[in-house]
Amino acid sequence: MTLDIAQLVKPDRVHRSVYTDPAIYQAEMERLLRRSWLYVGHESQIPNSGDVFSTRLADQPILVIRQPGGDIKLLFNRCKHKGMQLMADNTQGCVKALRCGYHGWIYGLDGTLKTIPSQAGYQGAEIKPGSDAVALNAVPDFAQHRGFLFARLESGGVDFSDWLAPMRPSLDNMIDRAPDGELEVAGGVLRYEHYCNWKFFFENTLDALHPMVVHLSSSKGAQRAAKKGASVDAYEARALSMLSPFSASYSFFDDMGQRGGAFGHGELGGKSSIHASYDVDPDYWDALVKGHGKDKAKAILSYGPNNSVLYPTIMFKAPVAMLRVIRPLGVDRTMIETWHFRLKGAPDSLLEQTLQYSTIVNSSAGIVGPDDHEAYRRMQSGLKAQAADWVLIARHAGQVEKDGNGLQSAPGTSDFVFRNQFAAWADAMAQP
Amino acid sequence: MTLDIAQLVKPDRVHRSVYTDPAIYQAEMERLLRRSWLYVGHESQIPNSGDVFSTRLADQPILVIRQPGGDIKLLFNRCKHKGMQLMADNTQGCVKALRCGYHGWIYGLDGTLKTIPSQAGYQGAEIKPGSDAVALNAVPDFAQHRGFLFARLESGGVDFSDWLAPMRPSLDNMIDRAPDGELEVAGGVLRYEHYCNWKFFFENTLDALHPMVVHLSSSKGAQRAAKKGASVDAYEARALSMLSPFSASYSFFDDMGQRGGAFGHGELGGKSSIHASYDVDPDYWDALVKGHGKDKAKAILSYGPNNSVLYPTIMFKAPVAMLRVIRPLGVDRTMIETWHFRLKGAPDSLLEQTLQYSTIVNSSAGIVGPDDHEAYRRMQSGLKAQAADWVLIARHAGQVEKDGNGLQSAPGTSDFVFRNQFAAWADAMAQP
Amino acid sequence: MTLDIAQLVKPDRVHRSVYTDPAIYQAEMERLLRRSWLYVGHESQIPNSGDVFSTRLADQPILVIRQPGGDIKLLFNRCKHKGMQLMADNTQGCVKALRCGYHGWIYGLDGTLKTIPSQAGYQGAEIKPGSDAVALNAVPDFAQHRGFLFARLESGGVDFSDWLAPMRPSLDNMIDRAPDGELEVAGGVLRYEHYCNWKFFFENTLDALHPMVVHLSSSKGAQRAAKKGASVDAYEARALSMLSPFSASYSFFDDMGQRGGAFGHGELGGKSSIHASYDVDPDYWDALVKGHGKDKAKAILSYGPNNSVLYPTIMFKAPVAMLRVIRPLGVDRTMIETWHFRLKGAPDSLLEQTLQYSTIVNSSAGIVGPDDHEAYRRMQSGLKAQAADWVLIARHAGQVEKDGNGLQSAPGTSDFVFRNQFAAWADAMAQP
Amino acid sequence: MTQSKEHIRAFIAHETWLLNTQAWDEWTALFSPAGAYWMPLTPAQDSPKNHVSLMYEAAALRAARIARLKKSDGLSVETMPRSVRHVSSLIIDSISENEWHARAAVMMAEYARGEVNTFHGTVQWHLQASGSGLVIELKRVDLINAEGALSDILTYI
Amino acid sequence: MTQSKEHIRAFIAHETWLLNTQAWDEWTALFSPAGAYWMPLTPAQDSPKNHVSLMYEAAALRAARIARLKKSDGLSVETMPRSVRHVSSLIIDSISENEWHARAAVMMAEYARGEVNTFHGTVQWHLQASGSGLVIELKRVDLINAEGALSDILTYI
Amino acid sequence: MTQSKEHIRAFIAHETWLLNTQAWDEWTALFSPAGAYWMPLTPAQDSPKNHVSLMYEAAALRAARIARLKKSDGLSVETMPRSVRHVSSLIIDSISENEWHARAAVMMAEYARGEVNTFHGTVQWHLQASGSGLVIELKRVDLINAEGALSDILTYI
Ligand code: FES
Ligand code: FES
Ligand code: FES
Ligand SMILES: [Fe+3]
Ligand SMILES: [Fe+3]
Ligand SMILES: [Fe+3]
Repeated sequence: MTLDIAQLVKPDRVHRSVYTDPAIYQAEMERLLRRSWLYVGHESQIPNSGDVFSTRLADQPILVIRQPGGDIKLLFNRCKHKGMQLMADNTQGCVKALRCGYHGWIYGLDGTLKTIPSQAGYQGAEIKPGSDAVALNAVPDFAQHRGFLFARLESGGVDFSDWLAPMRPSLDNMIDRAPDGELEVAGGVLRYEHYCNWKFFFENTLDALHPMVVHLSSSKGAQRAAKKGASVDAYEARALSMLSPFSASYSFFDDMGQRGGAFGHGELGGKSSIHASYDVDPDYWDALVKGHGKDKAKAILSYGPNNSVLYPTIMFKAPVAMLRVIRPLGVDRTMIETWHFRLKGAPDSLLEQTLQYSTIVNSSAGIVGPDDHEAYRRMQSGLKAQAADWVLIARHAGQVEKDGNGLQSAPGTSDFVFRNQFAAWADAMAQP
Repeated sequence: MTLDIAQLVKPDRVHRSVYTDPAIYQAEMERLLRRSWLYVGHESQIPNSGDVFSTRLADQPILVIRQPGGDIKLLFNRCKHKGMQLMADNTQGCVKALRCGYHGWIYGLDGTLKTIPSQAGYQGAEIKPGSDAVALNAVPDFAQHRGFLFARLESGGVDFSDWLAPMRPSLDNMIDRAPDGELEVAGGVLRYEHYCNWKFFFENTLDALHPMVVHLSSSKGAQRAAKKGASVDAYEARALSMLSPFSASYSFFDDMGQRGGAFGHGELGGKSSIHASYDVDPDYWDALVKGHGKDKAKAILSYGPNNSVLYPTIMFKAPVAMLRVIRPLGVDRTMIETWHFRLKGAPDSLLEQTLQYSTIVNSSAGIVGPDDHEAYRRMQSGLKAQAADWVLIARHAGQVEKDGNGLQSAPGTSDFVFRNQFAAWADAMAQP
Repeated sequence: MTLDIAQLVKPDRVHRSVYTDPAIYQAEMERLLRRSWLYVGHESQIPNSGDVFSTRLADQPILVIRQPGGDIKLLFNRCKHKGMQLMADNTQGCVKALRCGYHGWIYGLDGTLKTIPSQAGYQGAEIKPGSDAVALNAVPDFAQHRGFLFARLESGGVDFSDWLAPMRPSLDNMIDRAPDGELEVAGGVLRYEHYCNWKFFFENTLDALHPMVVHLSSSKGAQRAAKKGASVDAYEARALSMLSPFSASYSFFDDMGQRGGAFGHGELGGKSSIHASYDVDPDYWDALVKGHGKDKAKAILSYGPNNSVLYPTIMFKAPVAMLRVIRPLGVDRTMIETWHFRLKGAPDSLLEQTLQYSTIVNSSAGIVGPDDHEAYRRMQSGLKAQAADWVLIARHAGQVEKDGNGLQSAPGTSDFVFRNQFAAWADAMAQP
Repeated sequence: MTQSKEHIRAFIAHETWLLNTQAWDEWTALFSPAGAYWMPLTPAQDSPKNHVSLMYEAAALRAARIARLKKSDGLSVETMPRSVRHVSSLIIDSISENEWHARAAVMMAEYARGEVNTFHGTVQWHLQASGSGLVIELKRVDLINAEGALSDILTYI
Repeated sequence: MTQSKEHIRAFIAHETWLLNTQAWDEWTALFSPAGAYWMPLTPAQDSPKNHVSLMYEAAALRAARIARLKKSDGLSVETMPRSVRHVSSLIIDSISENEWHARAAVMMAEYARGEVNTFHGTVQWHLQASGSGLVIELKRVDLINAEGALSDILTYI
Repeated sequence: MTQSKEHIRAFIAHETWLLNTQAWDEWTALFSPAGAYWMPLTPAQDSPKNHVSLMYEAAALRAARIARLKKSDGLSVETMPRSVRHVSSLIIDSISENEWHARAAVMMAEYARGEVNTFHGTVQWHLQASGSGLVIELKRVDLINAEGALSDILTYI
C-alpha cells in the first residue's frame, strides 16, 4: 500500500482519514503497532512459576508465562500443530505445562514441545519433542522495567531503554510512591469497549481544554452535592473531591504544563495535577518516609503528572497508581483496559483511593468515562463530513521550551503533545 | 472507479448489480446523491430564530438552522476545531448559538466562529473568531419551495426550479389542499429501517402491479371486517376504507395513469388514486372554498397523484399530505422517514386522516409496510442468484404519450416510470 | 484474482490463509463450490407432486420440486420478472404452481411461466407464458442416487457417478441398512451456526486424534454416570453408551483405519467405528435378514465407517443413518445441518437411536458439538497469529496402501485424509 | 362482580400466555367490543388521533391482522412469526369498583425469517369488570425506542 | 402433602435462582429420580424419542454436564459460562391433588467467551408432591427459534 | 412496623416502575440516608473498597448523576436515555423483624443515541423498615458479563 503520509500530517493539522480510513488502520497495525514497544502487563499478575495469562498485542494472541527460574516469557498463543489458540482471550491460570485442547500436544513453559500423543505417527526431524520447528513462537523483543512488562512484535528499531527514557522519571515516580519501591496489580481490571479510533484516546488524555466542557456537569454536580453535604460520609466526600477538579480553570491546566519527547511520548501536569489536592493519609506519609527518607519522600509527592503517555498503547497516572492500555479492534473500535496498582508498603487507603477514582472515572458505568466516549464517537462520525478535511492541532504553535530528560515543555493546554504524537506516527507510517 | 454503466442499464432491463454491488452503492453516493437535489425538511420544523435540527444528506451530517432574520441555513454538523459532530443525529433544539461540547467553541447561528475559550493560545489569522477558515461549512446549494427545503452537497448542475418543475404541480397540489395555502409538519415522524437497497422503494412506490398481490390479504381482511361491521366505529371504519382499495383491479390502476419526466421524477395516478374515494369532511370543503374559491377548490380536489417521486430521495402523497424520504445507509440498508403535514386552515379531521393512514400503512408495525419490506428483502436476496442477471422493466415499452409540463404519460401499470428513473440514474452515474 | 495456490498447499502443510482470507473464500465459492457436486437433500422430503423445499447451494437460493411425473427439478429461487426470491429460505410446502408474491407471476412446477397478471402490457416474444427467456432457471447438473439428491451449479467436469464412486459403497451401506433398502428423512433437522471456516468441519470429522482430548470430559462424565447407574433407565443408559467411546484409545482409532480417494473424498473407520458396540435390536436383525438374506445382512452390519466425507459439502454416518451438510456463510461462518433417516422396514428403535445420538452429539445444546465448535473458533483466532504460517498435516506421511474401489488406506489417525482433501482443493482452486 | 388483585394478575398472565402461544383468537376476545390495542410513538402521547402511532387497532383491524397471522397470509408473515412476551413488575390500581389500571415492564422477542428481534418498554392495561370476568378496554405499549429507527413488528407485544 | 400455589411459585423462583447462581448440584437435586429436562426442537413435539431435540437429559446426563460446568472441564466451558434466566407470567394448574402443571415465559442470557447470547421461549414444569416438598418430573423449554440456526447453548435455560 | 412479603413485593415493583419511567428523584428517595447502589465487577466481591466496581453511588453521587439525567446535561446523556428493567423470580428472606433481603433476576434495556443495549444479571436488595414504610440500605446488581468488555451504562439497572 502506498500512503502519502506527508499529505496526511501537517505541522498544524492532520487529515481526517487518519482516524477513519480502514486502510490506514491496517497500515498502523503493520507499521506502527508491530514495530513499537507495547504494554504487556505487570509481573505481579504472574508471581509464581507456571502462572500465565493471555492477552493481545496489536491484533496478535499472546501468552505471558512465568518460568520456573523466575524469568518471564512471551509466546504466541497458537499451537504449532494445526494452529488452535491455546488459551482463550483474557484468561489466566497456573499450569505445569501448556496443553493444547485440540490434540493434546504438550509444551513446556518455555514453549518447547514436550509430548505428542501417539507420537509414533510422525517421522522426520521436524515434528517431535524438542524440535525448534514445533516450539511455540516467542515474541522477539521483550523488556521489563521495575515490574512492568513490554514487548515488540517485530525485532529491530529503538532499544527499550531509549524508548522508555523520556517517560521513565514519571513511571518511576508512580513506582517510587510505594514505600517499598514496588507495585503490584490489585483490585481487578476494567474493560471498556469504545466505538472509535484508538488515537482519540491518546489525544484526549492529554487534552487540557476538554475537562471544563466535557466534564462540567459531573464536576459541578459533585460540587453542589458536596455543598449540601448533610448525608455525605467521608468515603463519598472523597468521591466528590475527585470529581470536583475536573472543571478546574484553563489557567490551572496551563500552569500544570505539558511535556513531550521522542516516540510520541508526552504528559500533562507534573508539579501539579487534578490529584494534587487529595488529602495525604498520615500513615502513608510515615511509611513513605520510612521507605525512602524524608527528602526523597517529599520529592516523590511533589511531582506527579496528571496523565503520562507511552505512545502508542499506554497511559498511566502516577499520582493515583493506575494504567490504561488500548487494545485496537478496528478503525472505529478500541478496547481500553484499566489496571490498578497497590503501592507495596502503603496503607490500604491508597489502593482504596485508586479504586474509587477508577470506579467513578474509568468505569463504563461512571459519569466521566461515557462523556469522553461520546466525544470520541462524535469525532468518528463528525469526521465523515466531506466539507472539511482537517483536524486542527495548531494551539501554541512554536511555543515550546527545552526541558530536562530530552523533553520539551509547553503550557498545559498546548497542542504540542498532539503534534509530537503525530510526528512519531508519521515517522513510523512512512516506513513501508 | 471505472463503471461501465452502459452495460448495466438497458432500455428494457437493468443489471442486478445496481442493487447489490457495494462499489456501485459507493459510486451512487459520489455521483448521484452528492450531485442531486435532496430533501432536507420543512421550514415549519424550525419556526423561530435559533430553531435547529440535525439530519443526514446522503451520508453527510447536516444542521438546519433558522437565522434571526428568518432565513434558513444549512451547515455541516462538524466542528472546525477537531471535528466533533455538534449535535447528535436526528435531534432538534432551539439555541442562541452552536456550542461544541468538546472544547466549547461557540458558533453563531450562521456558522461564524464567535468564541474560542482561552483564545490567547492561538496565533495567526486563521484560528480566531470571525475567520472564514474556522466557520462551519455551509452546504453549497440550498433552495425552498413554499416551505419545503432542498439542498445539494456539490454545487453545479441543474437549477432547482428546473429540477422541481416536472413535479411542481403535484407538490403545489399537496400544499394547495391547505385552505390557507400552507403546510406544517405535525404528528410525529416515523423512522423505519429497511434491509434493502434504496432503489427498491422508489420503484415500488410507483409500482401499480404489486398492491393486489402484496397487499391482498390486508385489503381483503379489511373488507371482510368491514362487512361484519357490528362493532366497528366510524374511526375504525375509516381505517378499513383506507385498506380496502389496496386490492383494486389492474384496470383501476391502469386508468389512474402514470407520468414521468426529467431527472427520474415520476408519479402514479392524478385524476384518480386509491385515496379518491375517501369521504370529504364538509367543514374542510367549506374552508377550502373560503380559502381558494369554489373553482380552484374543485380543481384542487379533482387532482391528486397517488404517489409522486422527486428522484432520488423523495416520495410524497398529495391527497393525504405526507412525504417519505430515504436515508441510504448501505447497499442493502435504508432508513425511510415518513413526515406528516397539517393543512393550515383545515379542520383537525384532515390531519387525523393523514396520521391514521400512516399508522396503518407506513408504520413498521402496520399490516402494509412490512409486506412491502419483505418484498424488498427478497429482491435483495433473490438477486444474488447468478443464473439470471437482469431485472425486467419492459412493460408497455414504447407506449408513452406526451403530457403537460414536459412529462410523458403511460398506463398506470407501465414500467415507463422505472425506465425513466434508470435513465436519470445512468446519466448521473456515467459522470466520473 | 491471481492466487498462487502452489504456495498455499504443500505436501505436508497448508497456509493459514486458506482458512482466514476472505478473498480465498470468495474464490472457493467460484472455483470449488460452484463446480462441485453438492448435497441437495433427499427425495423423501418431497414425496408428492408439487412438494417443494427451498435451500442454498453454495450461496445460491434454490428450489427443489417434485414434478407431476415423479421427477425432481432444481430451479433457482428467483423470479424472472424483477428477481424476488420466490420462497423464503429453508421453507417447504406443497403447491400447484409457483406464484411470485410480488406481482403474481405464476410458474409451472417445471419452471415454465404460466401466467402474467394483466399480461396485455407486455409485447414481444420474450415476456410471455411459455417463453424460455422468462422460465425459472434450472440448475444445470442434477443427479440422484437411491433417493439422495445432488447438484452442480456449473456444468462440466466429472460425471456424477465417477464422483460418487469412491464413497458409493459407504453410502450404499447406509441405505442397505434399511431392511427395505430405502431411507427416508425423519425426525427433524438440526441447524447449527458455526463461527468458523467450513473446512475445519471436514477435517475434524475425520480427525481421529481429537476425540480423546476434546471429548474426554463428556465421555468420562458419561462413564462415571453409568457406573453409579442407580437411577439410569435403559434409554439414558444408551445415551451414556453413545458418549463413552468418544474417549477410545489411539490404537482403537488407528485400527479403525481411514481411506481416501479422488475429489477429496475420505472416511474414518469401516470394519469398526465408535458405533460398533451398540446393541442390535433383535427385531431389526430379523427384519434385515428378511429383507436382504442372512449373508448380506451380516455383511452390511459388519461394515460401517464412523464418518464418510463426500467433499466438499457432505459428511454421513452410515451406522447411525445421519448426514451432515455444510452451508458456508462467509470465511468465518458456516451453518451445519444434520439430517436423520428412517431405515424403511426397520423397527422404531433404530430411528430412536439415530435421533438420540444426534440430540446428544450434534445439537448446539449438546455436550459434544459445542466442544468441537470451540476448537474451530480457536483455530480461526489462533491462525491470526503472524508468527507461524503453517498448519501441519504431515502425520503418517507416505504411509498409504492401495485399497479397493480406487481408494488408498492409512491408519485411522493419519493426516492422509487431510492431504487428500487439500489435493482436491488445490486442483479446483488452481483453475481460474 | 368485583375482582381481587389476584384475579387481575391471573387475567394478565393468561393474556400473556395466549399471546405467547399464538392463540390470537382467544386473545382478541379478551377485549371489550370497543377495546383497543395501542402502541404510541411518543411517551407523552395522549391520543392515537393527533399523532402517528406504531399501531392502533380495535376489533376490526385486529381481526384483519389475526387472519393474516393464522393463515400465514402475507409476505411478511409467510414464515409464521413466533413470539414471546415477558411481563414483569406488575402493579394494579383500582380506578373504580369495576375498573382497574395495571402497569408493568414488557419485553417481546419475535422470531421471523430466521431472525429474532426484541422490543422493550412498559405496558398498561385499562381493565373493566364484565359479567364474572374482565375485559380489556385499552392495552397500551410504550417502547423505549418507539421514536427510533425500528424494523418490522409483526405480532402484538 | 398438598402444596399451595404460593409454595409452587416459591419453588419455581427457587429453582430459577439456583440456575441463576450456577448452583447446579442443588438444582438437579430438585428433579425426581426419573425427572427430565427437555428442550424440544419443535413446538408440537410430544416425545424426545421420535424427533430430534436440542436437549433431553435425565439425571445421568445432567450429572455429566454439571461435572463439566463445575470444573470448567471441556473446551466450550473453559471460560465458565455465567447465565441468568428471566421467568415471568407464571400460571399454575392442578393436575391432581399431588400434581401440578406450571407454565411461563422464559428468557436466558448466557455469557461465555466474551459474548452474551440470549434465548426466548416458554417453559413448562410438571411437578409432583414428594414428602413435604416438590419435585420436578419434567421441565420443558420451547424456544421460539428452536428450529432456526442456533449456536451454542452451554447451560440450562 | 413489620412488613408483609406482599408489601415488600409491591415496594420492589414500585421501585422498578420508578426507574422504568425515569422518575429519578422519587427513586433515589427510596434509599435510606446512607443507602447505596452498587454494581460490583466480580460476583464474589464483598466490598466496593478493595476492588474496582462498575458503579458505587450513595446519595450524593446519585444526586450528581440524576441532575445530569434530568437536564440531559452531559454529552453522553444529551439524547436523554430511556431505559426499562425486567425484574423476575423475586425471593424475599427476613433477616430480622425489620430487615429483609430480596433477590431476583434482572435485565435492563437502555436506549441512547439510537441504540438499545441490554444487560443481564441478578439483583439484591437489603431493605429496612422505616416508619410505616421501607427503605433501601443497599441495592446490588451483578451483571453476568460485568468483567467482560462493556460499553456505556448511563442509567441505573
Ligand atoms: S492444534 Fe494443537 S494439538 Fe492439534
Ligand atoms: S472539536 Fe469542537 S471545540 Fe474542539
Ligand atoms: S418479481 Fe416476481 S412477479 Fe414481479
Ligand atoms: Fe475526559
Ligand atoms: Fe406496497
Ligand atoms: Fe469431535
